[in-house]
Amino acid sequence: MVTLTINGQTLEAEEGQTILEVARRSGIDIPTLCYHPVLPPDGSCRLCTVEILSGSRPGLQTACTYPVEKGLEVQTHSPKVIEARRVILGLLLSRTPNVPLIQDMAREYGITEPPFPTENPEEKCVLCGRCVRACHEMVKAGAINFASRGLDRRVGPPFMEKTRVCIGCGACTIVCPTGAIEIVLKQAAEYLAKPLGPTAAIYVPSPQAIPRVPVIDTDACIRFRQTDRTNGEITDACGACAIVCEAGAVNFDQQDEILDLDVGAIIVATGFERPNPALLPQYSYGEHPDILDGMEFERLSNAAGPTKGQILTSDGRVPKAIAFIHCVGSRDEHANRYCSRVCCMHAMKQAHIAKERTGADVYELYMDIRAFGKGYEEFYERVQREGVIFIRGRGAEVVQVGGKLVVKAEDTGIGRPLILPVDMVVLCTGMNPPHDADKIARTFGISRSPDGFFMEDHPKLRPFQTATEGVFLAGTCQAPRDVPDTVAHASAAAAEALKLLSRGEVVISPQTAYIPAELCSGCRVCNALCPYSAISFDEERKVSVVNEALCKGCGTCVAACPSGIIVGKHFTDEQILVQIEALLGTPA
Amino acid sequence: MSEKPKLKLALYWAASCGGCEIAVVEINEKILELDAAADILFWPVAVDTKYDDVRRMPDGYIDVCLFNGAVRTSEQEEIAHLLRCKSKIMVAFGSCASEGCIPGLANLYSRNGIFERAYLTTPTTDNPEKILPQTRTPVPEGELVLPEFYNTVLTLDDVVPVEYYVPGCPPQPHQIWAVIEAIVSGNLPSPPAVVGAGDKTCCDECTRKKGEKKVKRFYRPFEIIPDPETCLLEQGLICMGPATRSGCGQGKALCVEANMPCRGCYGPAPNILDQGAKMLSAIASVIDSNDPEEIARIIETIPDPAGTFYRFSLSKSLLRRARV
Amino acid sequence: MKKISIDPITRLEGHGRIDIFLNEEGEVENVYFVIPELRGFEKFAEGRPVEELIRITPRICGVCPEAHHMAATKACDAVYHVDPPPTAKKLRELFYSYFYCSDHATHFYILAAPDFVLGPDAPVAERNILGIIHKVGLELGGRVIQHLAETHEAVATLGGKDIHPVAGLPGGWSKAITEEERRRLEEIARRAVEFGQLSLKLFHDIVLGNKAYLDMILSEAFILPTYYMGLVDPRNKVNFYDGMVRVVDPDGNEFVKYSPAEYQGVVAERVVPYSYLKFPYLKKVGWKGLVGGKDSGVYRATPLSRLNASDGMATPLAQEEYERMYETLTGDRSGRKPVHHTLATHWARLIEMLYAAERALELVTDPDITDPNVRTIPTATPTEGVGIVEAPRGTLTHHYITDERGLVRKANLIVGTTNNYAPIAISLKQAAQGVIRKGVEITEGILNRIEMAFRAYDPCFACATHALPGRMPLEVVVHDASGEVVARASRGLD
Amino acid sequence: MPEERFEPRIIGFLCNWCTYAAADTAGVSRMKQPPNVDIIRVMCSGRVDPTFVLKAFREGADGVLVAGCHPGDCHYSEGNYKTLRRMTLLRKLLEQFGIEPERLRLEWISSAEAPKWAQVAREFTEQVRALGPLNWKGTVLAGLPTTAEHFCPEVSE
Repeated sequence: MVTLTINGQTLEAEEGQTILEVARRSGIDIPTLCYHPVLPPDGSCRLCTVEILSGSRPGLQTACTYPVEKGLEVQTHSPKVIEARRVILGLLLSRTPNVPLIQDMAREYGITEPPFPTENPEEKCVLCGRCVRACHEMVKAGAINFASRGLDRRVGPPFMEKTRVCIGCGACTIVCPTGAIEIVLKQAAEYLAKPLGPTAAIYVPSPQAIPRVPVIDTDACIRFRQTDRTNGEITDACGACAIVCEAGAVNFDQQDEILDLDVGAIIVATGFERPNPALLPQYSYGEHPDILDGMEFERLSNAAGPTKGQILTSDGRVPKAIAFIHCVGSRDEHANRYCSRVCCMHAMKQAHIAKERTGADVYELYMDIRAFGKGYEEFYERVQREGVIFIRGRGAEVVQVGGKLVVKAEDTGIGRPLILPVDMVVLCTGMNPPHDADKIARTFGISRSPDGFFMEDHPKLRPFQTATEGVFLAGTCQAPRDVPDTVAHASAAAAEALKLLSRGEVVISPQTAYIPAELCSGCRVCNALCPYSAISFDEERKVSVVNEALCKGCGTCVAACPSGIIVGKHFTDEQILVQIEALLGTPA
Repeated sequence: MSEKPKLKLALYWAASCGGCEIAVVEINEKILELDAAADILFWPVAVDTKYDDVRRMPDGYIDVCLFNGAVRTSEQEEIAHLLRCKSKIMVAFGSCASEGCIPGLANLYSRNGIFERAYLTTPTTDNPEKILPQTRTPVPEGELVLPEFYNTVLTLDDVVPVEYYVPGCPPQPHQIWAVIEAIVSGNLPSPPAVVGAGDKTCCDECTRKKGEKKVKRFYRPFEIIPDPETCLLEQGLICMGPATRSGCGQGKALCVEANMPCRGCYGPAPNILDQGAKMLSAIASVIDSNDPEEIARIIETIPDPAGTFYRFSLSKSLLRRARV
Repeated sequence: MKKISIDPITRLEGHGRIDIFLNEEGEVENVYFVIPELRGFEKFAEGRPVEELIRITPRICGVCPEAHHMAATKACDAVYHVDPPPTAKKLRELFYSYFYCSDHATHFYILAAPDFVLGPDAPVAERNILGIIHKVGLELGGRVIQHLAETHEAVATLGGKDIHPVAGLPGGWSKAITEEERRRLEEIARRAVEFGQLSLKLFHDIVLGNKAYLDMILSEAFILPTYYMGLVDPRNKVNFYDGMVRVVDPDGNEFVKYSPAEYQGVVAERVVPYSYLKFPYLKKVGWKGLVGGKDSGVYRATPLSRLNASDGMATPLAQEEYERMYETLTGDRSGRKPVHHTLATHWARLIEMLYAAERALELVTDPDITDPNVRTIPTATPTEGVGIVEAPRGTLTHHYITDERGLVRKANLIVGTTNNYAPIAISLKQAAQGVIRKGVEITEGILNRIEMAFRAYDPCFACATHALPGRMPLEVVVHDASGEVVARASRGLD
Repeated sequence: MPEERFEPRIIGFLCNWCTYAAADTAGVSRMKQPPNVDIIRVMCSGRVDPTFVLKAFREGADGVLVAGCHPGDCHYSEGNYKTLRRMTLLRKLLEQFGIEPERLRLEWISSAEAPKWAQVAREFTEQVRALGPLNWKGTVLAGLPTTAEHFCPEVSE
């Protein structure tokens, strides 16, 4: 701890802090330009000049670079200081007469006109060097630097030409105080243009995310991109988020982990997958930014979304007409034959929101409305009352006419084709089983029904149990269902799992294999055959032994036993042989 | 034993190689005990007795008839019937009488095929007029006859009821003696039953170290020099031991002791219906692959399933013979 | 007219039948020797992996399975073009020598001896091994049984099993022997040599010492000049396991000497409709029917034939006895060969037994015999091979043709007894003509004399027909001119 | 009188979890399938002992169908692979016995594939019909004694 006084005020500071930091912390204003909290101080713009009354280096010094010392006495607004700043701001204003930030700062010091002749009125760069430091110190790309001297001094890539060294991270544009740098890299531009996607390389997945912690998009994050493109040579690029995070919660070293857990029951809740509407070309998804799917509309209408919940078209207008097309990819022989069960209701909810917030004409193009849940039918009626227009007839096609969207459909009510010009189209896509469901099924030894979702043991009586003991299904991995149904289904699965665990014992099927020890010759043919390692070899008695608790009764060992002594309970050789005789004994 | 009337014994062979008789002779010095304990009424191999004597015996006069050899001709079938009716107890003695043994392999072919090979197409055959043996042949002096040669090799119990079976090719002398003692002392189990053999499989007697079995390819006996301590099957040699009844060795499996895989001469293990099918199942099960192509490749290394898995038991197998 | 052969009861009368037809004068018009069995091994060998025939073909005959085992093993060496390590060959021959010791003893003591020791006219009930034991006394009987037991033990030690051995493999022998086993085997070999000498002494005392028998041996009825076949080593000495096959004509001159692969050029087999067995003969001479002599292709392959076809025995004691036999039978010291006395076959058999014992002793005391290297892994593509050994009952030929995977496409087998089918038939006719005369009552003894001619060959029709059954009991049926059966005798043979 | 059409007898060994369920569904959904296939249910195709197949042929089956879950989908994770190995080897054996390997068919039919089951049943029936009768008992074993009778041959002196 050292004690110093600023403007006569005695302050405590820590070794190594700068005068600027201490002053800012105590609410004492010192103007800065080239200073940036995540960049090393440079003192190049000299705007933070203060007067040192007593200290190791008396006189005018830059506060951003001057470390505190015992008994230091500082004046931040002494006449000398004011005079110095006026000179600096005068020069800056003369260089960049039309940059609002500079104009404002100058005005504070009573300068309204550039005191010196201006070379180039369009100049925006004040040569503060923040961008250069960002590119070097943070991004560690070293793509830009100062070139030339004196009046010709400027910032840019070598020879002012495109450079591969630049990774288009955009860090320079972020740190530039005067907006002097523009990103022209295509990919970056797209990245920034994406309306509904994440807005930074580090973000909270969704406003309702639990736990509510940000994640780093390693494809966008400067640090990870640098690590990748330099094959791990540069691993400490940027880290700005870590510098500003006072909790020190940012951890770049987190890795995917594979954990081995011994469990007594497994609940498979691997959920569903969003269908890709682009696979149904008639809806032109992906060809126009205002053709959304349900999820995207959800994001758009979300208060925490990019538009703060305002429903706007991609060019920022309030839509005058919105069409919701039901059953996209569901109840469709070219996609999924099944009904996804949730779309009708979420379409109506979204229509309700759209109507409420935009007052636009909202159309629902449906085949049948399936409002089967508690209060659903009532909600259906309410939305109708609110003036949402329900047209019975599948949305056949979405086309662009002169940049405007047109939905073609048939109104089966009046039996006429229909053409709706709209500003926004929402495709009510349903639910697909995960594309890798087969892998999951194999992992847990469960099977899948024709629709691709996991198969329950019995459609009515064992709707969340599977054929594999101790493995249960919860939610949309078994079939499309909405939230309440999912909660019910999952709770039941959880309860069943708990039942299994609390009982501490399992009921096994009676079809197990049994080896009469007195007959076994110990050839060990069966040993390696059991997928459940239920067969062990008793070295003492030289016989193979079946652990009936592990045995699932497939009978593979029974069929393999060369001495024919393994008994497959309830499927014995005798039982099967007499079946054969009986079947073939009777005349055809 | 001398008090009670001496046991009346008969031995006969049908379609057999004679090994069973030699095996009986190999009880060596015990042959004298046998002589003391039993009157051998009929044993064409070693004792002079005329068929007439047998023919004149009252039915059931013989206490025990040890009948070896399969039934391949009309003549053998008739002898079987005669001895059956003269004997209280009929014993299928040896692999041929019990399961058809190696002669049963002929069931993979037809009588015609055998005749053609034997009398027409063997390289040294001299048969310009394409003569085949006939059941009746007129000669200047009269007529000569041959018994009918069946198309299929039958086992004894195919043609007459049998009380006991003594497996083995041949039955091992120590087992033969055990059976004779059982007969003499009247300690036979209730028929029908297998006597003179173990009630497990060869693996039970085999002294080799056995582990889990996973086979990547099978070898023929001359292709490798097997480790003398380890189970032959684990080394890729097809060994019939696991599906074969124990009893050949006294505490060791004879062939395996000589580093050669078992071929199954003691017949099907006690609890199985079809020795070949069971061994096939076991062999296939230990193939170490799940890939159809590789499985097919591995199975290519088993050149002769029928002749290997049914080496001794074809006549008693489920299919009994091939369709030709 | 009642036909013997179709009456189911009389058909029970046996597996081999001699039909003797008499003419009006009551003299022998013709004799037929019928083998009612067939085995078909040649057929069901097809499709089998060729090396399995080493374990399959022994089931042709349980009396001499070792012979088939060995012939098959050698044929497989040839099929795979592989040469076994020296020790493997020695083990094979050692194994084979012990087998000869037991097989020849079995025949002499259990089958032949009753005729000589007890006499052809002894009561039927006693004419068997037990009878012998009663006659010669338990002491000798015990020696016989011990000899058989020990030689079987030796065969089992070397071959894995004694009946139907398993140790043969293309390129070697599955099992080396330990020093401990060797010591036991040497002991057995030494006793076998003594037993061989003992047996010859017995033969001299009881048979040659008995004028009646000697006359029978020398009598016309039992003399048949034919060609003779036998396996010989490079020095033309008798060898059972390996060498060239040598055939001499009735005058004792070498007719042909061939290697196994050449057998097809030498031997052919004639098919007749009344028997399941074929008649082999010498191709170059040709088939002249059932007659002996230089112009007929009929040859014999018996112990006597082997001696006739050779220039002597490879071991000292056997060589001594060999010279003695020819001196005795030809009446001069020149050792003139061959001799045609069928019954001398028994003598020759005992000489061979002694040789086998001596040979076993040589091999079992060979320093390399316990060498563990007994396998050569075949690498060549299998094709075709012939294996020839001397089975006790004659030259044994196995011939296999395989595909490139070593599965048998064709097999041909010419086995010991088959070689002698024709000569046996001839000998029987001779004997019949010799003993059956008009007005002479046909007694069991008379018929037995006919069988003695037959028995000299130690025929094993299990082998001969590669058919089963093994031992063949013989039935002699005498028909008069009208076809009526005037006499019948039957007995089991081994 | 017109030649009667040959109706093959086929035994099907079906695994409980996949093919049996499929066949069940096929029945419930009234799918068209021939009556020639008689079904025997086993818990897993791995339970099918080659003995059963041979027994079926011996007792008169003209064809045998073994069906289970798709590879990798076995309810018991690996049983069907054992079946694959066994049936491959068994086909080779059948050939040696003069039985066309096509008479033994192995199929993977999941519980979801009821239509496939019906189709396989139809196909296989036609395939076996084309192969013609096997009728092992009636042809190959015809005339062979099955149960030994005890009688004494009449003795003539």
